Amino acid sequence: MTNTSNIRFIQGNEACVEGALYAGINFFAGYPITPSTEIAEHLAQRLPAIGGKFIQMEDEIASMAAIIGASLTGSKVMTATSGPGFSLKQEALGYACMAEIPCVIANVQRGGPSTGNPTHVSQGDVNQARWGTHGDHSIVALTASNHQDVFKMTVEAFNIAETYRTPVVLLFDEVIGHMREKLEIPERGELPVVDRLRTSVPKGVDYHPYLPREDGRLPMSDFGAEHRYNVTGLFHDMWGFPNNDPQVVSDLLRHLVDKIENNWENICFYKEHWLDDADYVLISYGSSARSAKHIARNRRKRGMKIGVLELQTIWPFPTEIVREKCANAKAVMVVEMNMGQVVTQVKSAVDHPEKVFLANRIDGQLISPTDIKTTLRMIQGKGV
Amino acid sequence: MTNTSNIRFIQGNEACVEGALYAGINFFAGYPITPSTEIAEHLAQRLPAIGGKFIQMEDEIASMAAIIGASLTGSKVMTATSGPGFSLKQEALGYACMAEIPCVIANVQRGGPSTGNPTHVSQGDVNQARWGTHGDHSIVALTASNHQDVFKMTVEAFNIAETYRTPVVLLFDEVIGHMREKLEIPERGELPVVDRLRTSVPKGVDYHPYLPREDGRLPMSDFGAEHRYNVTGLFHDMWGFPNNDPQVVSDLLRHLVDKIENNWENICFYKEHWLDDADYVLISYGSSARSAKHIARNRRKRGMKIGVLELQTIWPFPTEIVREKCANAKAVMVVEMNMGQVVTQVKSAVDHPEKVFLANRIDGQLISPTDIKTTLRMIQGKGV
Amino acid sequence: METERIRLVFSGSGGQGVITAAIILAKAAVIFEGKNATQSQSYGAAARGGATRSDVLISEQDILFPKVIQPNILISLTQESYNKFAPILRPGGLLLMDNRYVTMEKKVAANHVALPMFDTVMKEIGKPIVFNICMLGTLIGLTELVKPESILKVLETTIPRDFMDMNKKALELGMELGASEA
Amino acid sequence: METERIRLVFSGSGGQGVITAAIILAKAAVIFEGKNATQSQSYGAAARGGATRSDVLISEQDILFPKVIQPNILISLTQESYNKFAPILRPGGLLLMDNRYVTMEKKVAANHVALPMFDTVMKEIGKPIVFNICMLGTLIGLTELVKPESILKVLETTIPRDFMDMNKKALELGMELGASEA
Amino acid sequence: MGKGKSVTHVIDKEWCKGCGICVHFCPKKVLELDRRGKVEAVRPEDCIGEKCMLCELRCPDLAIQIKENQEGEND
Amino acid sequence: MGKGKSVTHVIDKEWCKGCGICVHFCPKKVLELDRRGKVEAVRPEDCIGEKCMLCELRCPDLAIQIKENQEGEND
Amino acid sequence: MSTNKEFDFKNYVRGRYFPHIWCPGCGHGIVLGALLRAVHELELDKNNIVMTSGIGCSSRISGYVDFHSLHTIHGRALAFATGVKLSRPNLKAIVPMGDGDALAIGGNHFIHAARRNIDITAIVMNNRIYGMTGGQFSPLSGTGKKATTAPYTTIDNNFDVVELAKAAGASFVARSTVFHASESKEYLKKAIMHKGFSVVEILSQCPTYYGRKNKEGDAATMMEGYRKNTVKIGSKKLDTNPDLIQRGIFVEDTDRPEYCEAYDEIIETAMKGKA
Amino acid sequence: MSTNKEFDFKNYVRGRYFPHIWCPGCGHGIVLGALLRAVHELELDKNNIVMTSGIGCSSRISGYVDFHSLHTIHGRALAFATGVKLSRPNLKAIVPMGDGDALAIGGNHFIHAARRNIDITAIVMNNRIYGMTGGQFSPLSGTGKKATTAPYTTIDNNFDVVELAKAAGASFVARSTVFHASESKEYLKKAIMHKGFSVVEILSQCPTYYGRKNKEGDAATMMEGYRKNTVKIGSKKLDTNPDLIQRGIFVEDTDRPEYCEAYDEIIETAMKGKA
Ligand SMILES: Cc1ncc(C[n+]2csc(CCOP(=O)(O)OP(=O)(O)O)c2C)c(N)n1
Ligand SMILES: Cc1ncc(C[n+]2csc(CCOP(=O)(O)OP(=O)(O)O)c2C)c(N)n1
Ligand code: SF4
Ligand code: SF4
Ligand code: SF4
Ligand code: SF4
Ligand code: SF4
Ligand code: SF4
Ligand SMILES: [Mg+2]
Ligand SMILES: [Mg+2]
Repeated sequence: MTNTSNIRFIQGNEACVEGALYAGINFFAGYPITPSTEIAEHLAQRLPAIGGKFIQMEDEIASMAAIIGASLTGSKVMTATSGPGFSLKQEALGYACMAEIPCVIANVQRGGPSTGNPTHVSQGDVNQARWGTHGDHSIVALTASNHQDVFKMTVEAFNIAETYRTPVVLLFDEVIGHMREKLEIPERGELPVVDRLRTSVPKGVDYHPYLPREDGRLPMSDFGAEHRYNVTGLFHDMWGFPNNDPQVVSDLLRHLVDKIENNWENICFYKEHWLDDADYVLISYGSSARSAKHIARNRRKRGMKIGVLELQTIWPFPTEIVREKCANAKAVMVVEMNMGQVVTQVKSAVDHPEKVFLANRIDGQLISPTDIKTTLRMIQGKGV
Repeated sequence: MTNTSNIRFIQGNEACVEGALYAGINFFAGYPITPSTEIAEHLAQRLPAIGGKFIQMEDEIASMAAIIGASLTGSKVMTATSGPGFSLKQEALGYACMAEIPCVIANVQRGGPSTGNPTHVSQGDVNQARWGTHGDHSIVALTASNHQDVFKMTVEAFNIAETYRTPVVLLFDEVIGHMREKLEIPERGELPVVDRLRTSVPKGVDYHPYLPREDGRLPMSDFGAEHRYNVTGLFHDMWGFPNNDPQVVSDLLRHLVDKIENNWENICFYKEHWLDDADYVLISYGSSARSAKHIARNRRKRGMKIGVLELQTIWPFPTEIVREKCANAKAVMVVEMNMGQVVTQVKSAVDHPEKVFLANRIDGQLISPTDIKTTLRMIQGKGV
Repeated sequence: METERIRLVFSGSGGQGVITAAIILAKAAVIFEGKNATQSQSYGAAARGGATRSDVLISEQDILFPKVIQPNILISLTQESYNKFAPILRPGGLLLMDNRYVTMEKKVAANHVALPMFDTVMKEIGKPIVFNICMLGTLIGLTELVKPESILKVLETTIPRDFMDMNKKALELGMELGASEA
Repeated sequence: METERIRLVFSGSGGQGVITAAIILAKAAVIFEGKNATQSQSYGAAARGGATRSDVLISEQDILFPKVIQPNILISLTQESYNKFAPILRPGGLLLMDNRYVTMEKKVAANHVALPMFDTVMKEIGKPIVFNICMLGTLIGLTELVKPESILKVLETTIPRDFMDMNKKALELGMELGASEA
Repeated sequence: MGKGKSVTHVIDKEWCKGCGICVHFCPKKVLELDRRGKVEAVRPEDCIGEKCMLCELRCPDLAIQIKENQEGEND
Repeated sequence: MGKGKSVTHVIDKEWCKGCGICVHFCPKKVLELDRRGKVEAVRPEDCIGEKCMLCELRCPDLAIQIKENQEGEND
Repeated sequence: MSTNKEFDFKNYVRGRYFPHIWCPGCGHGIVLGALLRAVHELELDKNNIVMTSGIGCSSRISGYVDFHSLHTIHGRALAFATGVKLSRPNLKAIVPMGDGDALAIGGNHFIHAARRNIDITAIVMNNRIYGMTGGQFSPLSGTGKKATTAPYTTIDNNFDVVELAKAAGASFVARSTVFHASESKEYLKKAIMHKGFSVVEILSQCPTYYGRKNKEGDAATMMEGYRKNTVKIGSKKLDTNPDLIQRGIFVEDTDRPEYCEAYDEIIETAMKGKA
Repeated sequence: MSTNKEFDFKNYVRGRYFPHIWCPGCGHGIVLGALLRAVHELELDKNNIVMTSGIGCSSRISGYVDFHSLHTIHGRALAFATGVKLSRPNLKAIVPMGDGDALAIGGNHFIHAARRNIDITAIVMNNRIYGMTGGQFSPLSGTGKKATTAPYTTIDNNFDVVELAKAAGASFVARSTVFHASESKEYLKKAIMHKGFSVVEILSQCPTYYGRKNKEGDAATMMEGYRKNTVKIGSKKLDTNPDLIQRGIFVEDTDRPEYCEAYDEIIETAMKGKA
């Protein structure tokens, strides 16, 4: 019998909470919404017990605002929501991009558009995570297909947020959020935990909060500490003061995008399963990836050369990885629960978009191994 | 001297107002924001004079909500906003998609993300218009590069909204919105004006508000008329009552998308300038297209085979048109004021994405003919 | 598709604690027997009233697809849930019912076990609240899916000490019922 | 790039009505002379205080790019705007200034016209509000860009009847000033 | 009126969820839940009908309505 | 104190926007706008300084401050 | 009050969708009953009523009534209803809302609708909890309560809906409870007929979450609580127990101009060409 | 009140960004002056102050002060400040807002911050107009006013900020005007030192839009209006002219628990492992 002290049998939403605590969260603001609510509920219990703060705000906009405010005082912060709430957070999320505020936003996806299918699974917010707020910007979005990875990706979300001073979206889904399975909580030190860079500029010396270092990073100074500076959602100079000089504007915008896009390799998480000799490559993520892996494992047993590329970083989209892993495939099938959001990215990534197919489901039911098998047969010209 | 009675010298925002009035608007709700505010201001003046209603709501969310409510009573409705306000409207915009409510949303684009560069031009909300709300859906977005077209596209926006029972986004930009130039207001009858289909089901007979006809259209019945039915943002049955049966969910979602995508040809507006023999195809839209046309006209005079494909429908993206018009091009250059939003669509549309280039500007200044010329020289290998 | 995976569907109505029972079983398998298990349940607007369903998979292997399409064990504690879910039971599977709440309608090709779990609980303990634990006892009495000690260990970590005896008793009652039929 | 396009920049400070003047001119050209014209202006946080700028293009052809990069006519009614915009004037272009507000700093290769427009208005009419119309008069007196009647027609549609006389007078004063230098 | 057979309890057992509110508040103990947990008028003759109506007014499921049998209606 | 040379009007002409608020409200008519529309203390000797401070308190541009010349400071 | 036709719920609901989805004993159904009865007694034409709601258990009410019904998004019902009403002032606008819907996410629309004094009837179905999402505290829960997001009890003060509505400008404000179903109906009737923005707060139990979490017993017991803990405005019992909640009509002001009527005057002016 | 160091604006502002962008005669600058003076007289450490603002002319104030400053998005400043304050309760949180920012788009955050009684000082710089966007009416304009979106005059009633703040739960509520700059400063001092949510409404002229549109004259004339049209709370002048606006401290309640302090007790309970 294994040592059970680190083992939990919990929902994915709770695994996310465990990950956040491991990463050092100390402030959460949220507004309840299915199917993400359990994240708030567990943090309401857990945070005060470690001296952290939990607050239920009047809406999602206020929740997003509150975590940004708290982050500036030096807290590690997070909020959680689902579809309609994620739409409401978009304006403030763009603020976090512009003002470069580390924060984590979990979106446990449900069926949309609108109120949609609130208690059922979907992966329909992939493109919204990228483009939901107005204006050019870049964003990081991570996902996971099992609780161990939910935990790990949550830790990574905080790490990326703190490293690159950026909002990071955790794009989970209803199945992952609500299902219970095992989580083995890693020992301290087993996973890296990153804190934000803080400035070494001493008191009295000019601190430039918005002057990137050569590596693109910007050391921070907590509100309340000795450096007083301005934070704004307008384009701004190196002191954080509003400035719309064309050069300032374009430099800042490029910086905001480049700090993410140029670091894509450091942000890029994925898993591969039986890809080495795969003729058929399934690309999937989140709960869909479970079915993809299921069918691949199953077909492998019957000798089919099939493998799975499981994406954990969705944005920035791992174009290079996808191209490389699909280079030798006879066919590529994207397995997702929407009308084809990641498949569009895959098509532009690969050399032969005509070999890319979509196996999807949009009715609120988890896509099943059988669904994938059916599509696979059709691709192979075998009919249903 | 021309007959001057129909000629105006006005801002683009006012041209939009004239178009809306021509199309039969009788309800507007809004919240001021630069650079769209003049639309509200002029309608505040004009609507009551024709017995229509103007209301300044407490925020953009409420404005979007109010026009949806008004539309259900049979009014032709519109709201107008810019970046931050457009982000706030996303949740209710998704509701309009789901509940199939005719409405027009003008977004006069300014620099983003966040508060960004409020008084300066940008075209950074193109992808947001498509993906800003959560969940799968489809959307129509139109744009224009001069006031005559602002007028015309506004009329078309209402027509499409009423025809397909869908929100239509007018994606203008600060230069178009604020600049003054001539508008010649067409005579009544010169442009088509479409009213929504109303049901012919008589009183007492079952009316199914959400049962599409064979052509995908759904005749409406005004609130206050004899048919009482339910409208919801949840997936719903043909009476409009919530229903999450998998079949109902997937049928409705497909209907929402298909009614737009399958009708793309009827929704697709574009203009071509000197394309017949063009080796170089500039693709542009909005105020950028003015510069593209400027340089093309100029180069043509010097014998260069260059033409412009001016997009007026941005979403659904006119993939077929773009592929066709670029088929014989040596190089295609997308001219836009963002970090490359339409260019991505163009690359996936054409057969040779490697021949597609981007001429852009992201600093709040209108891209100039010189900027385009510079990129053109580089494409041609001539250096700057 | 694989046979080594045990696929259970627990069904009943809101207040009967079927979801809790499902979680306890799966948790016991995972934490105290080193197996893999997943538990999931249907949520929905009507879930408060209508039939509740919880899916449990138990396996030595990784469990990937966590939904049960064709259970090999179905537990139904209400007529409504029986009617709804009996048709999806895998031929040859086990169908455990409470004989107070469920009247079999047409015999499906399965091993039907209808036992007086509720009545036994009410007679011997008098508290409907442990009906679900008795049901769990019956289930493991019938199937030996997990050891009763594992269930008890789970209960110890989740239930106030004062209630342990009652739960233990319910579990034992169930096991006896189950064993009698096994 | 083309020469047939007349490219004007009107500049000054907030209260001086330079934007209004720019609009009137462009409107007159479009509505009453069948030409094409565009007018645009800079907006901005600091616009309320600092230098105001409005660009006007007039042409027989379609006007596409509506911003003026190198004006061939620059009007400056304040020192600040003069300092800021004089450098972008096209060599050989016309620079019209008010000689009360602007002191030339260094001579650029342009046709400089500094006239007492403000003082004339104050002396003859006494209302600073028509300073901009006087400036327009001066401009068309100098350049004959549009006919004075066209300006008057625009004014008739936008200005309360009571004020027409004053405006007309200001226009005429300006035209005289302009003609004297033309 | 308001006493004896002149009152009918129109009960929709499909709609009744057996919450017991009507039973609890009935001043005349007219109502009870049946084996399936649905309401039943077990002592309809004690019902005071229009003078009371509490069950109808407080039933959250619109499952019970009191109909006065208006015998003298056509007099 | 509060009379005569003991008061200095520290004026930042860069910051002053010539709104005229201080001029309007100065009880002693100490202030006026100059030709460029910037404030000036034309009758500083009439200023009653700390007893008043209205100009400083009401200047929206933080452009004027009243400094008492504390002559007896080191006594 | 008597009407020609005898009252029958079934004439006012969409029977197809019954039994409804509310839990056994949920107070929201009693509000539904009171409302339908009010509409019946007022002899309103069903074609002239638009019921607009947001999201929440309470908001599902709009699907059940046989009026024009608009089930919108969380918190924004009053904004949608404002569009309906201003566009067609002849329609009666009724907006039932949960406490969270009306006063958490929807608080701004609530105070602004009140400020405008637009002729809409807002019904706050106050169960002091977010029912639909499973029992989180709301801005009306008050301090010292248990909720899934307040495992250590709440520290958030509650709004007083009546005070807030008054301060914001509502011209009719009343409060009752589902225990007082008849009284609720009477207030609803007055509210619906009132010209201007009217608010009726009705305390309504959520036995499933609020009741269970706070050990308040079953539905009937919770309703007994409404009897015990509320009094008519100004009751003498308040002297000894000031914590009692007052029921009654707090504001009924018929002098304040209604928004749509005021707008009609704007139209008149505008049509004369004056700006 | 006297302090050790002599007051000098320049010690409290970011001189680099002066002259500021406000129009000549804009009242917002006077609020800035009063606030800086209040901070000076309270001898607060600049490192302990976080000023959070939204978007609007008024909101640009945060860029000018030499405190920690957070210039956020329109209407949401109080929500950002709630995060700042709850995360670091030792910091003083000051939130200046325009009337539109605070009470149009931001109305919900305003009433909720008040409800929680969180220790933030909200300053409503009320010019009765949207200045930054060029003169649209606001929820504080009141009826019969001209604005770019009300060419035929407004029909929207205005909120009474004091009443709304009171009803929502603010524990300190005061009102003054920029004419009364010294009084404003005194109220600001009290508000900043008050433990709990404090609101100071300061009437502040916008000569550029509100003044011009409504023919109220130049800045000084508008300020004369504040003298003429306001009185101290309960002044006898109200008997003859009840439309006079009252100035003063309307609420000062030090008994109500402050949010962050209440939260500390939750932490204590939780750390003992009780849920
Ligand atoms: C934008 C958004 N945020 C959150 C939710 C989730 N949600 C649905 S109903 C609800 C609250 C329900 O509480 P209340 O309004 O009091 O109604 P009740 O269910 O108690 O009747 C919440 C938070 C949502 N649907 N949309
Ligand atoms: C979401 C959003 N909506 C609208 C705006 C445009 N906007 C900026 S400031 C403002 C109102 C300004 O008025 P007020 O808050 O009273 O401040 P003032 O400028 O009068 O000081 C508006 C509507 C915006 N920036 N963001
Ligand atoms: S109140 Fe209604 S639902 Fe409840 S038991 Fe009585 S009839 Fe049934
Ligand atoms: S009407 Fe009154 S007495 Fe009759 S059954 Fe109903 S509650 Fe009982
Ligand atoms: S109040 Fe200030 S800005 Fe105005 S004139 Fe006086 S010093 Fe200048
Ligand atoms: S302190 Fe008083 S008297 Fe002196 S200049 Fe200022 S306003 Fe005038
Ligand atoms: S959860 Fe509460 S509010 Fe919702 S239906 Fe059940 S009892 Fe009613
Ligand atoms: S527009 Fe009004 S509020 Fe804005 S700076 Fe100018 S005077 Fe002040
Ligand atoms: Mg509630
Ligand atoms: Mg304002």
